[in-house]
Amino acid sequence: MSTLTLERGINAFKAQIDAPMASFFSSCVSCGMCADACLFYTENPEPRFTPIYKLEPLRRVWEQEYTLIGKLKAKLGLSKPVTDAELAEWQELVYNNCSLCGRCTLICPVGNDITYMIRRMREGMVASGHAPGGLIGASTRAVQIGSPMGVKLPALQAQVRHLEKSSGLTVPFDQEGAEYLLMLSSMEIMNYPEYLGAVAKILTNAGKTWTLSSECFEATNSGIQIGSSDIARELVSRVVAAAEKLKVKTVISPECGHAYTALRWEGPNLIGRPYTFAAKHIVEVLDELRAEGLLQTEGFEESKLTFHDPCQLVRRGGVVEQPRNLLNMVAKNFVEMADHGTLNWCCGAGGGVSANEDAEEVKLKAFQRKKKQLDELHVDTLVTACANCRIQLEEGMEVNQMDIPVLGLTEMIAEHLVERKGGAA
Amino acid sequence: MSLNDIPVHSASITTGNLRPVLHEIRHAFSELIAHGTHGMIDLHSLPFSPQEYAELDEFLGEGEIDLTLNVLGKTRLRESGYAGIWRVEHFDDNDNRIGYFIEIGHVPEILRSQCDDIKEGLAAMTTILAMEEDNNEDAIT
Amino acid sequence: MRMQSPNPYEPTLGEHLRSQGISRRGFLKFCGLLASSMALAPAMIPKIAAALEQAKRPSVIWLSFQECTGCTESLTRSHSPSLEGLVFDAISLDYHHTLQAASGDAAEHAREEAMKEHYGKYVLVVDGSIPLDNPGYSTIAGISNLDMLKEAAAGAAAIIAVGTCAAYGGLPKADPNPTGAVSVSDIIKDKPIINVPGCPPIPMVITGVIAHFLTFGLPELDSLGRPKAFYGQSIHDRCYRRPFYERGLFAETFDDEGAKAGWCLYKLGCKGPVTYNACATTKWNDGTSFPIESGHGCIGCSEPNFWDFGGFYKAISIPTGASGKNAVYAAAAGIAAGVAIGAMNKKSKAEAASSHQTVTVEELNQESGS
Amino acid sequence: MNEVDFLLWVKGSAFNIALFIFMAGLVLRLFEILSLGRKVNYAVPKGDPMQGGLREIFRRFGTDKATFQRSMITIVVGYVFHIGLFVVIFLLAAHVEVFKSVMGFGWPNLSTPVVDAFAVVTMIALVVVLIHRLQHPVKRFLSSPGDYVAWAVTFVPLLTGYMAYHHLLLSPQMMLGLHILSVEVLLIVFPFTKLMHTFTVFLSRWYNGASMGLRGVKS
Repeated sequence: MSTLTLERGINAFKAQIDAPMASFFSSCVSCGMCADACLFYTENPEPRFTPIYKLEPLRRVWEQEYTLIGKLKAKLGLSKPVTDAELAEWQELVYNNCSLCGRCTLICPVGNDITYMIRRMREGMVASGHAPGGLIGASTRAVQIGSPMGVKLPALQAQVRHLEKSSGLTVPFDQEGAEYLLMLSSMEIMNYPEYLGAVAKILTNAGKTWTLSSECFEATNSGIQIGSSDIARELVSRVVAAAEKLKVKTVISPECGHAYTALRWEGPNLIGRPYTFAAKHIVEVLDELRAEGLLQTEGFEESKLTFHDPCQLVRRGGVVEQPRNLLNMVAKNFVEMADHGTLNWCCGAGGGVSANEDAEEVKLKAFQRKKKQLDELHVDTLVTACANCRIQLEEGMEVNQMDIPVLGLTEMIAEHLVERKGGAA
Repeated sequence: MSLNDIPVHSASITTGNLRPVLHEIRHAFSELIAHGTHGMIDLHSLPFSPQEYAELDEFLGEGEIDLTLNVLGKTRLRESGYAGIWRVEHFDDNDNRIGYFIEIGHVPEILRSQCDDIKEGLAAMTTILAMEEDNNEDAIT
Repeated sequence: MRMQSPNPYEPTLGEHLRSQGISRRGFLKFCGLLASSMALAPAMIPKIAAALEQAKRPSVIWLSFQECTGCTESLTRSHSPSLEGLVFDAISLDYHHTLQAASGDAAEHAREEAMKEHYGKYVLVVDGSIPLDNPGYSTIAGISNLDMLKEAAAGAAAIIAVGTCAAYGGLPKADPNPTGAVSVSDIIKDKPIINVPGCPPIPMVITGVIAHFLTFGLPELDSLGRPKAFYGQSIHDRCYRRPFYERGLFAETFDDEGAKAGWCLYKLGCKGPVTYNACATTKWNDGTSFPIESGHGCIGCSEPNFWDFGGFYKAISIPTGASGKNAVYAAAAGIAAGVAIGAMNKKSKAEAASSHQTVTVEELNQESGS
Repeated sequence: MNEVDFLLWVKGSAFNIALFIFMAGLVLRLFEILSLGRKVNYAVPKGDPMQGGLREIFRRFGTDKATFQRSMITIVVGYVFHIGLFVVIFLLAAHVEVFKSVMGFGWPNLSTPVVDAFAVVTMIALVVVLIHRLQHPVKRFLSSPGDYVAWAVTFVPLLTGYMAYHHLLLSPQMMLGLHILSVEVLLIVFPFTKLMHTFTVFLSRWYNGASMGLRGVKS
């Protein structure tokens, strides 16, 4: 059986390097501003956690393989090839200390998309066998079981039965021709089952047809996090197959950041063709319903609350206004953090950090950034639209003995929903 | 047509050298009073615009004395409006100005009779007087 | 100028001038003007007077090689009795084949005699460059310039290289230098050489150098062998148009408004900023003006290689040679090399992509398990 | 070789060689970068990549307030020396003449003392930049010899140009020669060092902006 080797890793680097990356590496002037943009540096200020430095092995491969001067240097023995030991050393930087949040990409004065490069670099890290165990486990479960957390269909079915009984709603499975295919994340099934109820209530009330798929309910994609297109392709293909089999118009990505990136942006490129359906985040769908007048609310949250923007939604997804539109429907005392929207700071656990046991300590350090933001505001409630963020935020609050409940946006909207007459078709 | 007939347009400009020179003159002036030092400033080797030459002239003004010497071509000595400050202009045979100095002293150096000339004059006068007296004696006898 | 045969009693310069009917007052005027011409402070005038009074009239041998006689013209055209004339009168010019009355063998004889008589004491003045490619390019009385220079230099107290040709090679040395012309200092290494460059040099400067040599000996020289008193500052430094340069006001053509207003001529190729000479203060034509006053930029004639300085009408900062075309050729070469290296990169990347083996979870676990 | 020979050499063949390497290197490097290509993107765009690219090219000249406060020295001093370099390189009369001779067209110049003042400010800013680089833990850590080479080849032409103009240390001819030579060194190393960011910065911003535009991210 084949094994993962340094050679395969370097080969993956070579295959991944493209014109934008060559331009980015050529443009970097070592100004260090990306360090100040990165919470893994600001909360743990060791120079090696500077975002651009995390790419150093990839940069060297680029220089040695794709530049005249680099080839010359290598011939003259002025530069050394990247070693397996170096990649092993870099695993900590590329996985534990990067949540692919894209803040460095936004701040970089020369316009380098560092996040994009780290995502690409992980391809080589995986191929050379330098991916963290936690992500390997999650990927393995995702491929073999269908869920990174090992959630199987019966568990979901049990949830659904419980929900139907308690709410009187119908949760359809495998309904061909439905408008929406609702995808879930295992985190929601296990930690926040109320999400499914909230969406069921809103969609049904809006008179939309929707369905779950018994063949594929998992929207998260460990392949994206570990950085293996091969695994990511396998996982996203299942969603595409389910959606196309049921001939839905739209696939709804759950309240999860990277699932949106995987489904919305990487998916078509992984399968090498455009989808036959649209892919939207639940917040986008809710905002569309709001605009169409199919989503109306009553009453307001009394508490002072703020919204934590999931990085993949704002910086990597362009979903900034929608959650605010929704929040303003139900909150009178909504305040923004100093850095919000595209400038928001990551919770500290995205991009595979939450699934990476090696990053346990680091991610709590990184949470300090969010703590500082929250301490400035003195809010009663924190709302977000990503289950992964939500887990990290709750854990961080608990460790830091902060007493601020974290709510999902969809659930909050569902609580204030006004029943439409003749809504339930 | 002579050179002066050619119309020359020159924008009014300043080299910035005028002020320092005026201060240099004032300094030499005070040195003359304090220590009796004779001062001399060579204007020819300084880049001056025509306008600045005119401004300098205007600043110094005219005094009582305007002498012309006939020494290797003309030399013109003019006391300025300030007693003790002299303009000394040297000309060649074709009346081209070949030297321009400001002298600060009781009289310009060149006006003084030179010591060697005075000595030589004394010697000459002595000889002539002696010769005349010899002749007179010869006449008497 | 007087050609005179060696005299057993050598009068001092002061005595000589007085014998010419010049009073002490005249002498003082002369010294004042000399100080001004040597760019010395007026305070130096008494010292000059004292030194000149005591100086001996030196024997001067003037050799003319590959030259145009412009330097001699420059000197002799100055109106007499000018200061220059006075200084020139103060020397004993024993050989100058353009000016002397004697000709043929008699002239050469005078030279040989003066060299013998004043061996080790005479001043050798040279104008013109020396051809090295073929001695036949320039000869005097059948003697090559090179041989004559070497012979005359051997007994000289000092050499004054008058004009840019003698000082740096000048016009004969201009590209492609068909005669293999060189300067005096390229040949003579063991004698003090004072370069008095200019094409021609300012007459006042030639005599000023001679006067300095007579009064205070060898003047202080710059790195190009020129007396600092005359060549210490650039034309640009003493130019009356300098304020326009500072204000960034330049004539763009010889007939535009800027030119009429007397703006700086830098863009029209003025070499003033890199040319060292006394033109801006000493001026030409008996102090009438210097080229920039006439509306033409300095051509840099007192600098080595001024003929090859990239064109009289090109600003100094402009590179010589066809730069624009060069850039186009370079871009073409870049494209050719770029296409080649781009193809290599593409191939290399395609190979990497095709040799990619799909990563499986089995592999992942095997690796992490090991 | 006397100083005039030296000056003629730097203005003549040396300049031609340097310009050749610079131009050829520049084109070569751009080919090197662009030849690596980009994959077709099959994701349905939310916005216009072209618009996003153009927007980011300009937007990144500015920054948000918090980032500005965090990286104040880098940004302020960086701006000062970049503007200074622009003024000194492109607006000194002597330099305009060089561009005119190479490219065939020129543009108006600033007065010399103004450019001179910019040169002084730029040099001070560059020294501050260097000290900051040596003292700032991240910058020092990130800096490779190439970063210092890029600094040096930028600083030396400024210094020699300033000294030539003010007749400091050496004769102005020698200094002018050294100044032009230092610029030639700059030209030669330019395409192969970090200095290349002068051009690729727009490419990088465009690529990044295009990606943002595609995703509908408005910053």
